[in-house]
Amino acid sequence: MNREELKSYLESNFSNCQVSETFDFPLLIVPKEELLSVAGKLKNSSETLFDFLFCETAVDRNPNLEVVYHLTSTTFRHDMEMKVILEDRENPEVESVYSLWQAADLFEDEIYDMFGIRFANHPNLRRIMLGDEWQGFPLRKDYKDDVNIVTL
Amino acid sequence: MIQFSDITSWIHETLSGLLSPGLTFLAELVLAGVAVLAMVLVFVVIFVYMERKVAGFMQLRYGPNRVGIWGSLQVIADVFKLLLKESFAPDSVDKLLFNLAPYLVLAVSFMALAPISWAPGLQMWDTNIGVLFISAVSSIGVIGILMAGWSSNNKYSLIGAMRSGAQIVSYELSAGLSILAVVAMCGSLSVHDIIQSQADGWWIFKGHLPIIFSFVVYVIASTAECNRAPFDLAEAESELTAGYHTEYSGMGFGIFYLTEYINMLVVAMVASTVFLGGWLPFHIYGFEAFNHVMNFIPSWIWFFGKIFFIIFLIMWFRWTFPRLRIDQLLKLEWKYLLPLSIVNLVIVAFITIMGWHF
Amino acid sequence: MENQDISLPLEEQTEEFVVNIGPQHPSTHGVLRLEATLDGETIKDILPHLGYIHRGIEKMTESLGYKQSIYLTSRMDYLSAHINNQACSLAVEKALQVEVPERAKAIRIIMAELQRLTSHELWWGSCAMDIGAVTPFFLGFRDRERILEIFEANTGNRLTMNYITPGGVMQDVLPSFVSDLKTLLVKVKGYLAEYDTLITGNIIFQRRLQGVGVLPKEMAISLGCTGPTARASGVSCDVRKYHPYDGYEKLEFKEILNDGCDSWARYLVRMEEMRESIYIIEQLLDNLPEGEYRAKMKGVIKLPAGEYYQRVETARGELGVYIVSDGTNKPYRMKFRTPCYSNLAAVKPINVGAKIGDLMASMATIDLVIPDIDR
Amino acid sequence: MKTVLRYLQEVALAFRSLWSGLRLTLYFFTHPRKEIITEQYPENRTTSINIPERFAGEVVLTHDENNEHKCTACTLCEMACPNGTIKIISAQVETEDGKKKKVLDKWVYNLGMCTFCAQCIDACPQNAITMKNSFELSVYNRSDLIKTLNKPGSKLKEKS
Repeated sequence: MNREELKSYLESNFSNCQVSETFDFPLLIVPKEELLSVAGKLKNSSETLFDFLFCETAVDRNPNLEVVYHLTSTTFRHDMEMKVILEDRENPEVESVYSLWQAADLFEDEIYDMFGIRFANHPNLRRIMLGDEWQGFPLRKDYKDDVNIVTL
Repeated sequence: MIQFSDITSWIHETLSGLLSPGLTFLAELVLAGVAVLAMVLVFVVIFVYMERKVAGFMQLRYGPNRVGIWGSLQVIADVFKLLLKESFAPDSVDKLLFNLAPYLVLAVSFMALAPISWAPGLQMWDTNIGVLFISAVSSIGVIGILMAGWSSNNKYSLIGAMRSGAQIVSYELSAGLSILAVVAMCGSLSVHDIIQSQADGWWIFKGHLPIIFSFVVYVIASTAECNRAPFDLAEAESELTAGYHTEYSGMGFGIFYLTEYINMLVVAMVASTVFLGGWLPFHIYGFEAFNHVMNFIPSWIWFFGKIFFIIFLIMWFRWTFPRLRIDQLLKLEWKYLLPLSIVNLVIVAFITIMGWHF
Repeated sequence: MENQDISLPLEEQTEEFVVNIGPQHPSTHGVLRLEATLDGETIKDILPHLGYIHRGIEKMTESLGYKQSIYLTSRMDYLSAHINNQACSLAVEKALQVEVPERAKAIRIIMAELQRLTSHELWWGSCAMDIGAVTPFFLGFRDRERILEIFEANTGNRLTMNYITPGGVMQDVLPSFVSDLKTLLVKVKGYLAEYDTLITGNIIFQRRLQGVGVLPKEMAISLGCTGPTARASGVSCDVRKYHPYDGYEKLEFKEILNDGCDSWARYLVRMEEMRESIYIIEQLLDNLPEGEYRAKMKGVIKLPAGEYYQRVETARGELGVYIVSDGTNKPYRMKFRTPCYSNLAAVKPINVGAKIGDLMASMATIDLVIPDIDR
Repeated sequence: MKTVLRYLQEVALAFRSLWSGLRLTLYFFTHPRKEIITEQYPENRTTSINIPERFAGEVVLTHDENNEHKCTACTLCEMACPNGTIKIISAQVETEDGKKKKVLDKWVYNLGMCTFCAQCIDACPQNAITMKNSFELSVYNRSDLIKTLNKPGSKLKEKS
């Protein structure tokens, strides 16, 4: 499917999700509760077959947190972007997609480490880069460095 | 030309004239020990230098070239550095075994030098079981390595020591069997007799294909016994950092390093004695003029030349081949070398009985 | 003690043996720590611990401008510095819709393919060293040096060049560039033949890699592996083919695929990629376009608000640059989807049940660069 | 019989593959003059060493024969530098016709911080600074790394 077809496919099949587009990809904004079912449909539906999670990251749109999934299909070679918006800044939690794409294991570890977003049912959620004793989540916009090495 | 036997008998007579028989014996023991020690240390220094140069040239670089002419004093400088460094033992090691292990390994490799015949008449101990003694003694060294690995209380050391144990115990067999092939042909275990039996041609030439095969097996097995690449699993720097001597520093490490080269020396000496005629010159039957020229070259040059040839072979292997895996290593021994060696030995025995060798 | 097999008699029960491979270890090529659980020589479990060289590049970009962030990317995968710079430059150009001159595009591709060659040559040397042969390491470095000399003469630096910049390249190549490259490529072909004699044909080396570290196709897709690692499992994922950039669409080249799935397949894919890179460069050398080497751009770059994603094929796999811009001169968020971070995930599943020596072999053929993992 | 033959063939192939590797290293060993690539650095620093013209060694502020430079103290290079290597200290002077003008007082360059990315050179609108291909930059004292690039008494080159 090309980009336009994919966009209309998403619009017609995921009625309770918001469909828009970014510069490069069609974008599907998924409600937090339906993440796993929507992702599972995208992965397993014979029309889309998004079997390759090539990037998963988060963006801190103060005050909301967004988890961004970039998906591609090794069969059809179409790409899309999927987003989950988390409004709870104190205790953000979302379902892990590890059961669908194993690549999420390390990606989600890093997101937890940098943004403090917890992933439910993740096999081994840990602070992979910074270590357990680190205070705060550095990539959040409200994180305060003692010393900012760049503007020093 | 001065023969070494003249020198030794002259020393013996002078000492007997001065001292009582018991003291003479003691004095000779000390003299022989010191002489061998000095000789071996000189050899090791040359080997280390040679290894570095061979490695350097094979790897498109010069090797040491700053200390002395062509870096010839580099090894001496390194020995001094090792001597000056603190021999440091970590807190959690078993102190007694940790400190004992290098000396045990060193002592064992020196013991293996006892029956070697260096030149005509220059032999410390002409026992009738010489070759057997060497192969028996050289396998004790593994105890020292296991001690070092176990007492270091380090996981890498332990894995290295275990690998080394498995490896030396296995390769001991085919090394022994390949020597046995020559022993079967010449009918004696004495080092002196084996050399004398090659006066009319080295065993590798007059022993047909089986002895050549034995020689190849012996070189492979002895490379493994020395823990040299491609069989350096006990050290395996890309897997176990430094294997059984990870925790050693200063002269403790220095002794392990020294031992590696002494072991190579022993292996090269045995190989040249058993297969390449020891200190005997190269003769071609029927070419008297050629043989006369060969005779003119002193025996020690022949012996050392053969040693350096074998050592170069071992170094050449080390700087060319990748390392085997532990199961491949054991498979090579138990599935290929050992059965083939046994078959080979049977063939050799058959040839000997029929008297088909020259 | 909890993993003991209770059915065995007491003297046959064994404890598991936890060994930390790294952070300082000769064959992790950097500060990666693998916590390996061993049973004798057999690996039971592997847990990677990262962050020993985490510099927070993503955080730093939020305080720096775009141009200054691009220079940081050469510090991620330092063996693909050109390609990393190219990825960021492409993202910025895409957002600003800048047309890059043809000459600049050609120079970029030549540089990127040379970079891939240097990277694979270094990988070849260190891979052989992990298997235990030391001499190839020096050969690899010798050959890489020849290419680095070209980089040094044309860009001024050897490792972190900062040569590819938004709009084109920093400075034009030397007049002798084409002739230099032609002599170089002849040499490199000779070197590749030497590699095959010394290591590829070697029976010990083949036996060390064949059947080791098997990564099935489904697993490679699920784990998000890219680059030669995935292509050796039969996953077609070459970004140069599927999302061509900088004029790759005009060039003729093969995507190297292998269905072997093991370390040996990964080795062969990389060896073949080197030949393919030479082929790509040769196509461009004969008709290097004349003209400008750089499009005019403003001193301070401001991207229009929005999200941009650009991917390129580095020597190790797919590098993605995800830029969220809020319209100011600094990126709101910049995420680098680095190939090694995803390929690292393959280390555990392919090594459970293997020997320690196999771990080194399969790690070497996955070709991890640790700063690329940690960023 | 066939399996034995194939087995022997395999062994022969194995030995041949090992021998081809050995032959290559033997070739390297016996042709040191041709193959060795080590640079004998301190000895060849005046003879065979090759430092390309473009090699980014350090930033210099070019002065012409009249001890004049082109820097207008606009601080674009300072802003372009990603890691605060450059510090431009400017002074206000009064020109003959009574106008106040900003001129360069000190062009401070911290070599210890520099990553040789050449962004300052790229940013400079006057082409006042360039990269020099010097490479022996080590000093005994860290404070020696902080250099003032404008020569004493130098002044801005007048536009002709």
